[in-house]
Order: sequence, then C-alpha cells, then structure tokens
Amino acid sequence: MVDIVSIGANTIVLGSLYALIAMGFTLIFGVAGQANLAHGGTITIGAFTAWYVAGLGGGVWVGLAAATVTGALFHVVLYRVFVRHIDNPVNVLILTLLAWFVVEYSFLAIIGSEPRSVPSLLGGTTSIAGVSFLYNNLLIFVLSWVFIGALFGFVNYTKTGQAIIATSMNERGAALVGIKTDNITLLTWALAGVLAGSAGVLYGSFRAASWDMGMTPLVLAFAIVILGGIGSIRGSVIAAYIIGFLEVFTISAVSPRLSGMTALLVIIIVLLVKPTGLYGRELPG
Amino acid sequence: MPILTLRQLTAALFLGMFAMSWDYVSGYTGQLSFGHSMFFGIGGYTAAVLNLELGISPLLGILIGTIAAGIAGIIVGYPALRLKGPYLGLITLIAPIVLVQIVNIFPGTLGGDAGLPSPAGLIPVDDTIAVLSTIGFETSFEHQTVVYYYVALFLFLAIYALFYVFTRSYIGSIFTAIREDEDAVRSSGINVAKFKVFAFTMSGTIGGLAGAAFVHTPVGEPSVGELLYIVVSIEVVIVSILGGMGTITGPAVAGIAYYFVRDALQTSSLTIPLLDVTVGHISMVLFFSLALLILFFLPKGILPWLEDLSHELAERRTDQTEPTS
Amino acid sequence: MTDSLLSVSDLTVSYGKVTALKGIDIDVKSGETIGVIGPNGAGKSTLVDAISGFLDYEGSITYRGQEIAGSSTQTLVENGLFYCTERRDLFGQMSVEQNLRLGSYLNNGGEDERLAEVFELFPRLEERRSQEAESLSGGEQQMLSLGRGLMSDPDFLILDEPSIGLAPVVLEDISEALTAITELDVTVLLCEQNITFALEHADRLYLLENGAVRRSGATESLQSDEFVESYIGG
Amino acid sequence: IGGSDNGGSDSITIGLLAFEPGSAPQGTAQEQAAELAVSDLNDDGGILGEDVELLVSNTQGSASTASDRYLEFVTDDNVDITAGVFQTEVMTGLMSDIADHQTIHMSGGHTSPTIAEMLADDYEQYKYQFRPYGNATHWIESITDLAGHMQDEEDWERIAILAEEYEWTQSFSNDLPDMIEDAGLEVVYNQRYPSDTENFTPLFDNIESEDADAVVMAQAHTAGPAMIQWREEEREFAMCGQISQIIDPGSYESFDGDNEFAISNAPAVHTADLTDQTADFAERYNDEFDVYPNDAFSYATYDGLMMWAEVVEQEDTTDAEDIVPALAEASYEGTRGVIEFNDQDHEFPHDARFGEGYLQRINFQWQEQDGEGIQEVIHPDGLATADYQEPPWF
Amino acid sequence: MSTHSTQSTGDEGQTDDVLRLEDVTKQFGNVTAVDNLSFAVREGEILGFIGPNGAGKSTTFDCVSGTMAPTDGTIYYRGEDVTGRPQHELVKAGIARTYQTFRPLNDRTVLENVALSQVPDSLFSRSDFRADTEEQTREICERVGLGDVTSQMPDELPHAGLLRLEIGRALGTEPDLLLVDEPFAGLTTEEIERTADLFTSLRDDGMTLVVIDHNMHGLLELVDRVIVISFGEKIAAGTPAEIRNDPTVQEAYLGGEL
Ligand SMILES: Nc1ncnc2c1ncn2[C@@H]1O[C@H](COP(=O)(O)OP(=O)(O)OP(=O)(O)O)[C@@H](O)[C@H]1O
Ligand SMILES: Nc1ncnc2c1ncn2[C@@H]1O[C@H](COP(=O)(O)OP(=O)(O)OP(=O)(O)O)[C@@H](O)[C@H]1O
Ligand SMILES: CC(C)C[C@H](N)C(=O)O
Ligand SMILES: [Mg+2]
Ligand SMILES: [Mg+2]
Repeated sequence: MVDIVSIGANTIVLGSLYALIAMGFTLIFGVAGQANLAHGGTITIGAFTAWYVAGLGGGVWVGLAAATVTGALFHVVLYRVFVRHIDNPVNVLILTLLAWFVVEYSFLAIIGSEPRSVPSLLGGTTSIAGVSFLYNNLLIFVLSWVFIGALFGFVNYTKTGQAIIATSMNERGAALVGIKTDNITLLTWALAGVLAGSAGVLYGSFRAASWDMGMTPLVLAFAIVILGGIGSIRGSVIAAYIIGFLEVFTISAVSPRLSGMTALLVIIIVLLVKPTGLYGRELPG
Repeated sequence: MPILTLRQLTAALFLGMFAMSWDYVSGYTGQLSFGHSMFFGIGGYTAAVLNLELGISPLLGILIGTIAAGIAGIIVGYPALRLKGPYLGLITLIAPIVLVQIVNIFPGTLGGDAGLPSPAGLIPVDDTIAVLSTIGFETSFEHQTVVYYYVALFLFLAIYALFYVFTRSYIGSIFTAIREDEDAVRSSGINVAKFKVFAFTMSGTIGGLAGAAFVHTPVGEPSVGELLYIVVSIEVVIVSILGGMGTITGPAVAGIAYYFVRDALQTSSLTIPLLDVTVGHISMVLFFSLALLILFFLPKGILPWLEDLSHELAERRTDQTEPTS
Repeated sequence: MTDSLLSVSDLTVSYGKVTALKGIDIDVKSGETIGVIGPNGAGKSTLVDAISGFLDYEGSITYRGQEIAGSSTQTLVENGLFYCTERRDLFGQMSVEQNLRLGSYLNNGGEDERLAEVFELFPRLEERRSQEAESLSGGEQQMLSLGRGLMSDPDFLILDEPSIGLAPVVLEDISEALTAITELDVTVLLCEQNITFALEHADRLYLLENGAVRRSGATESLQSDEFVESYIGG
Repeated sequence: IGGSDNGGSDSITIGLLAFEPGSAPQGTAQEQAAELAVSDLNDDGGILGEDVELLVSNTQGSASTASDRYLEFVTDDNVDITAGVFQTEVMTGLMSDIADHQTIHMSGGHTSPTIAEMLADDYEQYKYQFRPYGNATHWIESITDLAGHMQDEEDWERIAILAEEYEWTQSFSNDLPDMIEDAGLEVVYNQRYPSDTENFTPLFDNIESEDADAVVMAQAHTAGPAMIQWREEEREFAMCGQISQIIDPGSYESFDGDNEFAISNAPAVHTADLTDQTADFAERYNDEFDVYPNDAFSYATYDGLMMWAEVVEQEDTTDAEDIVPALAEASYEGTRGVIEFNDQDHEFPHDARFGEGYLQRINFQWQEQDGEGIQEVIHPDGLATADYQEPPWF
Repeated sequence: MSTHSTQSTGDEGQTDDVLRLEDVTKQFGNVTAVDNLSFAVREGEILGFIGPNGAGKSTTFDCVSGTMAPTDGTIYYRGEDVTGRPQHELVKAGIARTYQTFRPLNDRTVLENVALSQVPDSLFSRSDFRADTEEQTREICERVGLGDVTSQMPDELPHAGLLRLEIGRALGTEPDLLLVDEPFAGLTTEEIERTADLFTSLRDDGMTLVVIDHNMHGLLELVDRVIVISFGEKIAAGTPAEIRNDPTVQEAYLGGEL
C-alpha cells in the first residue's frame, strides 16, 4: 500500500538529512573546487566523537559541539599538512580517499566493527497535520535548513564567500585582488569540517555509528553535488531532496531491492540530458 | 620461488592487468573512471555464466566476455563525450554499483552476493605434468599453480605489450593531447570523439579479457567482492596513481607491488612497541598511510619519480666527466 | 632616493636554467608613470611578476622601503599595489560584476561609486554585467581586467600590456582614463609593446632587452636616442 | 595424497580463519573458542600425545585473502585441520581450495544451505567440510515454531519478513513464508533489501501499514540502524528473526540498549540450559575472556574442534581420509547437545542434525534487569528462562 | 596528406570564392554575437576582418572553423555547404585557425605540439608519423620562427613564441584557408613585420588568409581587402584605403587614430 503522506513526510526528513550530509562536501568540492573524499571519514569522526562524549556522560549536545571541533580539526590538519601542498586535483582526490581509509581502519582497529548507537539529540515524537514526527527528525530538518541558509548567504552575499569561489577559480587572480588564498581555503576546509562533523552526529543518531559508516554518505554527497551541478548550493539542496524522494518512493512503492538503483539511474539520465547537472556551471578548462 | 609466492604473484599479475586497463583510458586520455570494475565484472561474469549454464568452453567464453566488456566500453564511451571530469566520474562509479544490485536480484544465474561457483579451469591440469615433475614440483596443486602462473604471465605480458605499443604510437600522443586540451586536438584535425570512445572501448575490452581469464584461474572467483565492488575499482585507481598515471609500466608494476606489500603487512606478527599491537592488526591503517605518504612525496607516481631520479644521476655523472662545458 | 616607492636593484630571476632577468635596476618614485618597453621575451612580464611577489628572485626589490621577499602578493595589495597581468587572470565563471566587485576586495566603502566609474569608462562592461567573464570577447576581457584594477583604487598600478587586443577607439578611451589616473597621483608601471601608447604616458622609460636594461631615462630624452629610435622603428 | 598428514612435526596444528579477530565480534569469538579448545586439549595431554598449537589468520572478509591464508596453512604450516569462516561469500570461494588440499575444515559460522548442497552434488570432492551447527533451514523452522507460540501467547497473526540481501537469507525469503502460513499465520509482507541499507523508516512504514504483529528479520550487518529506528520511531510490531549482531552478548552495550525487546534465534545463549554443559562452558568462557560465548562462532568452533580431537584420538591418526568417514559417523556430546552429521545422501551432508536428542535452536529476547541487558530465552518452552516482554510503546 | 574536397555542388559554386557566408547568425541566449552576416573570401587573398571589441569576429571564426555551429545561416567552403560540420572534418577539408587565447599542449615540446597536426586521424594507421613527418614538422617550425626552440616546452616561450606555435600548429594541418585571430597582439613592430612577411609568403604559396587584428598599422599594410563588422553586422567592406576613410568605420572603430 502506498501511503502518500508518509512518503512525503519521509522525503522531507531524509532529504534534509542528505542535504546536511552533502553540504560540507559541496562547500569544498562545488565551491572551492577540491574533491575531498575524506568527507566520509569526517562524518565517522563526528559520529564517534559524539558517541564518545555522550558515553563519558557529557550529553549528546556537548557531543555535537565536540564533533564540530574534531571535524574541523581533522580538516584543518588534512589541509595544512597535505592538501595545501598538492596542486593536481586528481592527487587531492586520491590523497583524501586514502586519508579516509586511514581513518576508517583506525576506527576498526580501535573501536571494532560493531555499530554504536549515538543517542538522539531530542527524544519523543510530535504530530504535525496528522503525521507523527520524531523530534530528532524535526531537528534534522531545522538544522539542515539553518545550515543551508547560512551557507547560501555566506557564499553568495559575503566578501569572504566570494573570495572562496574566486580562489577556486583562479588562485593567481585571487592573490591579485588581495585575497589571502591560503587562509581562505583553510577556512573553507574548517567550515566543511564543522558541517561534516555535525552531519556525522545526526546521521549517527539516526543510523548508528560504525567504522565503515562513511561510504554511503560519501557516495550520496558526491551524487548530490553532481546531480545538483557543481558549484550550486541550490542545486545540491534540490538534488538531496530528489534523491531522498526516490529512495523513499522506491522502497515504499516499488521494491526495497531497487532502492539504491532508481536514484542512480535517474542521475545517469539527468546527466545525459544535462551534462552539468541541474544548476551546474561549466567546468573550467 | 616458493609455490605460494608464485600463486600470489599470479593474483598480483591480474591486479596489474586491471590497473593497466584503467591507465589506458584514464591515465592517458584523462577521462577518469571510478568504476572500472564494471569491465572486469562484465568480462568475468559473462565468461563464468556461459561456462556454468551453457557449458561453453572457457576459451570461447573468455572471447565472448571480452567482447561484452568491449561493448560496455562503447556504451560508457558515448556519455563520456558529453560528460566531463567528476560528472563522468560519477556515471562510471554508478555503473558497477548498479551491476552489483542486478547480480543480487538474480541470485539464481548470477550467484547473488556469494558469487558463482568456479567455472572450469582455462587449462585443465588434471594430473601432474611430466616436465614439471622432473623439475621438482610434486603435487597437482603445485603443477596447477605453475601452469596458471604462466598463463597469467603470458596474458600480462601480452596486454602490457599491446598497451605499450599503442600508447607509444601516435595514438598515445593523441590521447595525452586530449587530456591536455581537447580543442587544441580538434583544431589539429583530429576527431576527438572517435579517439575517446576508442580509448574506453579498448580499455573495456582488455579489462574484460583480464576479468574473464581471471575467473577461469584458481586465483579468481566470479563474485561481486572480487570483480564488482567499488573497492575493486578504487584499488585500481590507487595502484595506477601510485605507479604513475599515463605510463602503463607504472600501474603494471605497482599492481604487483601493491598486492605483496599489503599481504606482507597483513600477515606480519611484528609487535609495534609503544602501541602494543601487531602490525597485522593495524595493517590496513599502515598500508593506506604508506600509500598516502608515497602519493604525497612522489606526486607523479613511483615510476616517473624513478625516471627523474635516473636522469638526474645520469646528468650528474656527465657533469662530473665533463667538468666544463 | 628617499622618495622611491619601488626600488629594484641587481634583480636576477631564473626559470630553471633560463635566466630571464640579469641584474636589473629600476627605480619608481611616487606619482610617476614609468614605461617598460622592449621586444618579446625581454623580461618585462617577469619583472612585474617578481615585483608583485609571484616569483623568487635574487637581488633586492623594496616597496615603500620594505624588502618584499617573503611577503605575499596579498600583503602588497594591502599596501596599495595592483597588478593587471598580461594573462588577465579573471574569475572565469563569475559574472562581470562579481569580478569587478572582487577588485575592491580589500576596500571598504565606495564600491558602488567606483563600479559606476568603471562602467562609465567601459560601457560595454555594463551591458555585459551579468555575463560570465570567460565568455567575453578578448577585448572585453581586457577591459574587465583593467576595470578590476581600477576598482581597487590603487596607489601603485602595474599594467602589463594593457593595450593588447583593444580596438583603436577603446584604446583612446583607455588612454584618457590612464591620463586621468596618473593625474590623481597614482603611480603607474606600464609594460608596453605599443610604443605610441607608452610614449604618450610614460614620464620615464626603461628599455629592456634580453633580460637587461639597455637604456633608461626621461621619455623626451630617449625619444631622440638613436638606439631607441631604431627599436621603435617605423 | 592427503595434505593433512602430520609430516613428522611433534605438534598438532589448527589453522583458524577468522574475520578481523580482535576487532569484529565474529572473528574474535572464533579465536577465543579455538583458544579455549586448544588449552582444554593441552590440559588433557594434547592430541595423540602431541601438543596442540593454534594459528589464526585474518580473512579480511575477502574470499581471495581467505584463500591465500588458507593455502599458507595447508602448505607452509602443514596444519592438521582448519576451522572458522563466517561468511558464505568467503566460504564459497574456499571450497575448491579445501577440495584441492583435502584437509578437514570445521566451519564456524556461515549458514547458507548452498555450502552443504555442494557436498550433496559432489561428495568426494567437498567431503572435508563439516558444519557442527547446521544451516539456515533450521533457523527458519525454529522461527516458525516461535511464531506459532506467539500466536497462542500474544495473538500474533500477521507476520512480515525482511531479509538482508545475502545468500544465507534466501530460505527466509523463499521458504519461511509457506512455513508460517502452514503454521496458521499470515505473511503480509516479504521483502529483501540491499545490505547497505541504513534507512529503515519506509520499510517499517510499509510493515506498519500492513498491520503486522511482528517482523522476522534475517540480517547480519544492518542491525544497528534497524534497532535504532525501530525503537526510536516506536514501531508497533515485534522484532524477531535471525539478527546476527544481537546474538553477540556484547551488543546490548554497543547498541546502548536499543535492542531491548528484540528477539533473535540463536544456537545457544549462556542463560539457556541446552545441556548440563552449556552453562558450565559459558561461565568458563566468561571467566577466561570476560564475555559470554557468541553464537555458533563460539559454541560450534569449540565443539567442532573438540569433536575432531576425540575422533582423531579414537582413530589414532590425523589423516583426513580416515577422519572424514569417522567424523561422519561420530556422535559427540557437545556444549549444546549431541552432534552428529547428516550422511552423504542427505540433502545437507555434513551439517549437524537437529531435533530430539540432537541440536536445537532457541529464541531469546533482550530484556533489562537492574540496568543490565540480559538474553532471556523465551522459546522453546522447556528452555525458557523468562516470559516475553512487550515493548512499552505498543 | 589531406585530400581536400573540391567538388562543387551545382551552381552555388563561385569558383574564386573559397569561403562564403550567407546570413550567418550566432546567438548566445539573448546575446546576438553575429547578426545576419554575409561575405565571401576570394581565392588567394588576405582578407582583413576587423571591428570593435565584442563585434563577433572570433565568434564568426568559431562558426566557420566548426568550433561551434551557427544558429542560423549557411557557410559554403569551395561551393560546398559545410554549416555545422565538426571541426576535425573542416580541418581535413583545408580550413585551419588560430586562437586568440593560446591553447598549447603544455605536456609536450614545441616540436611535438606542431607534430600533432601531422598525426593520422585514424585508429589503425600503420604509418609511423615520427619518421616521415618529423622533417616536415621541423620545416614548419623553421618557417614560423620556432626553429631554435623546438625542444622547449610551451610555458618557457614568450608571448610571441606562443603565437608562432599557434600558427605552426595550424600550418601543420596543411590548410588552404587559414583564419588567424589577432596575430599581432603584444608583438613589437619588428615582430609584426616578420609575422606579416610570413603571411605574405604563405599567400604566395597559394594559401588564402583571413586575419583579425586591432593593430591597424600592421593589418592594413598586410591585407588586400577589409571587412568591418560591428555588433555582428557588416558595416563596411573595401580596400584598406577605402576603409581608413570610411566615416562609419572611423566612428565605430578607428576613432581618431590615423
Ligand atoms: N615559466 C617559464 N619557464 C621558463 N622560461 C620562461 C617562463 N616564463 C618566461 N620565460 C622566459 O623568460 C624570458 C622573459 O619572458 P617574459 O614573459 O618576461 O618576456 P616579456 O618581455 O614579457 O615578453 P612579451 O612581450 O612577449 O610578453 C623569455 O625568454 C621566456 O621564454
Ligand atoms: N558563450 C557566450 N555566452 C554569451 N555571450 C558570448 C559568448 N561567447 C561570446 N559572447 C559574446 O559575443 C560577442 C562577440 O564575441 P567575439 O569573441 O566574437 O568578439 P570579437 O569580435 O572577437 O571581439 P574581440 O576583438 O574583443 O576579441 C561578445 O560580446 C561576447 O561577450
Ligand atoms: C548469520 C550469519 C552468521 C551468517 C553469515 N554471515 C553467512 O554468510 O552465512
Ligand atoms: Mg610579457
Ligand atoms: Mg576576438
């Protein structure tokens, strides 16, 4: 039985979660032009930070705050120590991929393969227009939109935001107008770390934290950025909801066995028709 | 050489072949594929299913598997004309993910997640082979291992030679030119589309050939874990980049090294002093850290680095012999 | 030479084995317009790249009395330098307006007024204000590059071949604009191939050849110099 | 030529193939059980008067790595027996190596009937493999019984089935529905889902909209998100099935109690008195490793090795050609009951027998007592240690 | 090497027109870059193609050379309708062009850059291009003035060198019609003369050239005939002298100069 109301409700929650997951990736990849596959690792780090802090009795909100710090810290280190010195984008891609694997296997060795449950940020349920929502899911929705709004405003309407884009397009040009490109890129990475770290906490509270939890979010983030079109935050948000909807719809109304597949096939079709995604800009060079 | 090393070398040779097939299209033309396992998988599964279901001989099965993978190459090559960079990367990444799901949906013929049983061997090594017995190989396992080692070696060398010839010919120079600037190539009067599709087709064909042969040897099984998973594709990319993109030789050799280094770390029971864990326990952490450092310090890859190094040495030597110029 | 804004002495720059500049001395005083001329490959762009902090060098470059080695381009920009490069270095997928506004990245206030001035100087840019820089015509890109420079309200403007690719009418406009700029006490370092243009604006000239200064001096005095005349040719 | 001839060395060697021992509960449990077996055997004077030695290798969950490690065992280390492996996808690839090397393999956790079917197809080739805990077809029988029991006790009528996309879950999707219907209940939903699924909300929505009383889950990897979402979303159906990860006695802690009220089928839990040895073994194991035995990984690995040792002593040889028929005939009183293997004409040769006097499966529920999670047996009746508890949100 | 198709399709073929544009229009969204432009290029001439910045000159070249298809209109090359044909086919038919912003292949030497246009455009050609074409490639390098720097990398070249490389690569395709976009930009007077001499000698060898440039000294001395466009439309055509004195052109383009 296909229940349109619950499909709609689930899409809203899932799309928000996916948008949140993709946001940090969009910032570095779409806006600053570097594909950071360690994003998957940052999500894991965020989730386990919250789990650990909550386990120490710090409470999950403190855990969330801590996760923003560890996420940012990881990115800052990754960028300062490695990425900054690399100019070939393919090498950035592979290096961050390897960094992600190092993070994953470190968690496997230290924590083990069993999933851990990150406590909900908010317990309980409420009912809106006859549909019941977990407070935790509403929180995801709200937080996601707060981040989306903040990021959108930041990138499009602040000088620093414009500087991020400028740096990604032409580093020499950015230096010429007085942008401290190094600081700007570092800031971008740190911000993305904050986003990915917090996404990890929410993702973990919804789906359990485990050493290999980064894969799905990473593929999702990648797919979302591409489907939305590189460089477009709006595109990413829309793509997140499209993918969320396709997943929910396929599971509910078609077959769970095809759940991943429909979204992927739709992406292929969209890209064949619009090779730069929904709102993408032409790639440089 | 110990018999097990020989066997591992056989498996490592296949990794080298997979990596070469990636390098041919991605390293040379710059069309990055994150899902090359689709070709290994299509080649391998086609050959295995034909043999298991229809009893088609391994050789014919491999041929058909190779062609099927080549056709897949054409199919991927066309969108590659429209899609650039990461957009293409995503499409190629998606393809094997979808294939894995298809395999799961048809567990009957395709074996599901557990894989299919091994199809017939490429070369039947029923009993012991006289020649080998005289040089000290005893059991039929040893004989089989030796025979398949040579099969793999032959295939490896053949593929290497083929790619080498192509990439060192004018085709290679067109490929790398496409990687640098398609418009410049077009204005030189060259049909870029034709060469791009060709690169994918040939890469797919050879990747499929390697995959198809792989499942007919004792070192390979027709299973999603060995042929289709994202990690398979990713490994091939890592190997090629560490070895040196766009060199064929680099990925070929790095494929073999990769296998053995990883294996050595995994089986090491050495205890790391301060941490008090064995190397084996954190082998993957060490392995990927090592790979990361290599990539960081040798951004062009190991082979190009060695080449630069030897040039430098050679220059220094000539500088010494002719002190003034 | 206490009032030197920029002072270059014994500057040597190499690209690997190629030595592009071989011990050059140049001096720029506040408010001057200096022309650097010379054949292709003489080292003009190398010189201004080094001055703007993009290249490692031997010798000395001081800007406002400070050695620039070790300080970044950005710091120089903060100190009033702006460099319009030969390659233009625009932000390809940003609009014309975004490119211009980024020109005044470090300046607060007055952005809109300057934007209006630039649009007055190059009406073409106003027409194209939301078009991506990359898809502009060559000449339009050149205008944008200059416009972005003006947006920064510089004290010291370095122009590398600003006349490249500009239609004669536009060149006239730019010429006027440059005159206006120099009248505002902006110091200008102008690398030019277009001799007419250089002669028109420069107070003093340096003639570079093969990485070395062949002649230098006040424009009028050099105009009658035999060697320079032969270089300027027909 | 049998590779299992203990070529003159003066110890008996066991090669264990474990998945991430020390990191993953499955491999860790296998390693612990094998260690306990080896120390018990050595305390008892070894096997055939020789010391017993244990080698452990990590399969990394990959068929090709497992194969490499296996070959090292049989060619370099000359092991007398191999044991372990918990993934069907790894085992499938290994079967041909085992056939080539003709060394006995005591399996330690993989559960797909297909492995036994390989023996049925070509016994001579694959006869070296034994499974002292049977296969998934027994799990679904036990689960059907549970369903019938709950129909009586809790009015379960409508059952949903959700199976993770793995080979071993095939019988859950294909055979279980008929069995449940035969037992007089209704199967209202039957789905397989990809093994990387993390979002169960829409699946649970569907199950709820079918008004199911309970869902039977067959899963070995996705229990984390499934438990969390079931509990937090307060789903109004019971959760049972073969939920591999919650059989792990440590799971209550790692899941932070999210698996409270969930039911799983299991070969044994430490609270179940399957035989008078069960509790004793579990306590000894807990004393040794500070954790209770986990699933077949612990119980069957231990039993399998002890049974093999007994047969070796009895036959006075480790030669596989002698031991295979002897094992096939043997009867051994293990920690969970009497182990005897199906013979070669059976549908599932060399899988342990189930039923009266042999092995049986239990269903337990995670319940909380004084802040601690405890695995209470709720079925079958004879072994039950507690009554079923209904989740408070129902 | 390239077999130029010279067959004419019926009566459209004006024998001495190498190239003819009829009502060519190119739009980008709502920007009309080329607007109903028609003109012809005669065999063996050097045609100057000028106009203000953004007038649509480069875009016209793009349409003619197959870099992009025009929105509307027809392009005839030697009487044959070639509108919208892909660039590589047009190159084989004999149309080559240079780009205003240089596009060297930065991974290879000058010689190898030029050599690319000598490479066969077929997948299984057995001709080893190195042996029999290296000679030719070197000759081209000599001719455009890159003889001394054949083994340098493009990023080591000064501006003028890159320009020569751009011309060298175009010559490598052995064109009949060469479209040159701003060859004089950034060159010294002396360099301009050298480049102009090169073009004249190419014309003497039978090539037809269309040259865009803003340097009126250099251009007007070189060309036989000039076409002026503004806002994508033709505003004047004639000999250099006529163009110099045309008030419309002075107003729209030349300004007070000359
Ligand atoms: N990246 C580089 N690598 C090697 N050599 C270089 C590099 N850049 C410039 N050169 C060389 O340095 C010399 C000076 O070049 P530069 O660009 O400064 O000349 P220029 O006077 O600006 O010439 P133009 O008028 O053509 O712009 C030239 O011989 C050039 O070949
Ligand atoms: N992709 C595009 N999208 C939008 N407008 C474009 C695009 N490409 C070119 N244009 C516009 O078309 C007009 C013609 O451009 P073109 O490059 O042909 O000019 P041009 O005559 O060569 O000028 P210049 O002498 O400055 O090089 C310009 O105004 C330009 O901004
Ligand atoms: C239930 C699990 C222990 C089963 C195991 N994953 C298998 O593949 O058989
Ligand atoms: Mg210059
Ligand atoms: Mg132009």
